Amino acid sequence: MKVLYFASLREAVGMESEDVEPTAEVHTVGELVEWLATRGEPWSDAFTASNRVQCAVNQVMARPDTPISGADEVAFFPRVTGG
Amino acid sequence: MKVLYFASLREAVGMESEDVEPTAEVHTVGELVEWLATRGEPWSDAFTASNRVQCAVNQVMARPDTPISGADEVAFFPRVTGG
Amino acid sequence: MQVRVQTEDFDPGDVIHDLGNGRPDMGAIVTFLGLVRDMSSTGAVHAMTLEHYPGMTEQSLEAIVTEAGGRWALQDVTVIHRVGRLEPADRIVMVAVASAHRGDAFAACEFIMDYLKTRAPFWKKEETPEGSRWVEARDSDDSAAARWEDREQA
Amino acid sequence: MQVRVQTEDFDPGDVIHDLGNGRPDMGAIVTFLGLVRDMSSTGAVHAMTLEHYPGMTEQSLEAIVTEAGGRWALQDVTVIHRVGRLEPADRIVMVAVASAHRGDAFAACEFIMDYLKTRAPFWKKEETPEGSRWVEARDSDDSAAARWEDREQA
Repeated sequence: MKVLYFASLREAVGMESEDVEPTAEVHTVGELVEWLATRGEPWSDAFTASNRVQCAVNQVMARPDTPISGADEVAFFPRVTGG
Repeated sequence: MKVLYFASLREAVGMESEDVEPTAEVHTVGELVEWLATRGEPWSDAFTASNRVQCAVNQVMARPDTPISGADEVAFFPRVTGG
Repeated sequence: MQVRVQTEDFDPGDVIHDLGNGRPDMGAIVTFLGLVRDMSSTGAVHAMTLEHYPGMTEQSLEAIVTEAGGRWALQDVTVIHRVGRLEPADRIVMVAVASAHRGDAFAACEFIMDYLKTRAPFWKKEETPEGSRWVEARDSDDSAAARWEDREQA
Repeated sequence: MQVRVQTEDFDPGDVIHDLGNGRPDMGAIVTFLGLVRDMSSTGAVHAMTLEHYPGMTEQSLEAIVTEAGGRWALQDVTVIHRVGRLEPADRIVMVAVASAHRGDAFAACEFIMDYLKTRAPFWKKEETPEGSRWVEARDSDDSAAARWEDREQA
């Protein structure tokens, strides 16, 4: 599974993307966030609730209960500020 | 007093403007309309209520109770349709 | 602030470019451009002629723009309205509003158009296959303008 | 319908001119143009850099335009958003909407901007005298977008 990071979140984790293989219990965006954070810093800090991290699954805005599968592209980023 | 007519009202009365000297009892737009219509056609027809004629006194939108004086420029026209 | 009533065409790109004279604190420009349609509610339109009330026209447009400036934080406004004979796809009117923020620019631009439609002395006469006829004012334009009265009281 | 994400500048006059490809039944064109301001809520801004999510950006803009087309009777829509480094007074974004009637064009243009501000994956980093900082999302943008949800239910 490919995980992408953008903007301040990209800077916080120090990478644009990574390939990860979460455990079989990881079925949703929310579970993926928890699993990424269990790896410690920088992810544990980047995914604190106060950051209001947003997520897209396969390039569509997602929510914590959005399901994911091993083939997905999952992106995390701060609230958008374009326009 | 100068009276101007525009658009379909101009065509109905057959003139762009006229100089009139209403009687001393004519103090408001509504009274001016009545006085103009007492002269018979074409004014009596042009000022029927169904035409929803609008009025401006000294180039500002007016209502039937707007006061007028001998020095005023009073314009009558149908509802506006610009834009 | 600029109000123009003219027979000549205008360039929307120039209008936008000239707005605010390049001041660097503009964040939002909203424009409305009105065009002659080849159809009206009653059929085909070959052309139209716009009549106006010289003097009052400019005065009423300026009053509308001033009222908009009192309701919202605006940085610049341009209103151009053409008169005379126009054909389908020709430009009739353009309203351009600059503000620091988009909400103000959108509201003011729509407000100016709604008031222009009901308070500025312009009249359209359409040329159709059945002859010429004066365009009837639409009650929906009155309702559009009335919305802003309600908001004022709210 | 056209959606473009690009580093290059664009010409607002050309965007308006190309809209609807000259179809003669367009009555109203509403445009929004967003510019870089030299001030933000926290002070002077020398420049900003816009980051985006290639692929998702275009897809989300197209989805927003499609949703607008389902809510209002639109004849053409163009959305252009720039990315990369921009300076004060530079153009950031333009939304242009053509419709037979002005009410639809105004509503759709504002809707597209409100949704773009909250749903399209762009992020701004400002350069200020105190260094670079990511722009904070504004709750007022969330409220602006939420207005349209309410209208949908109404």
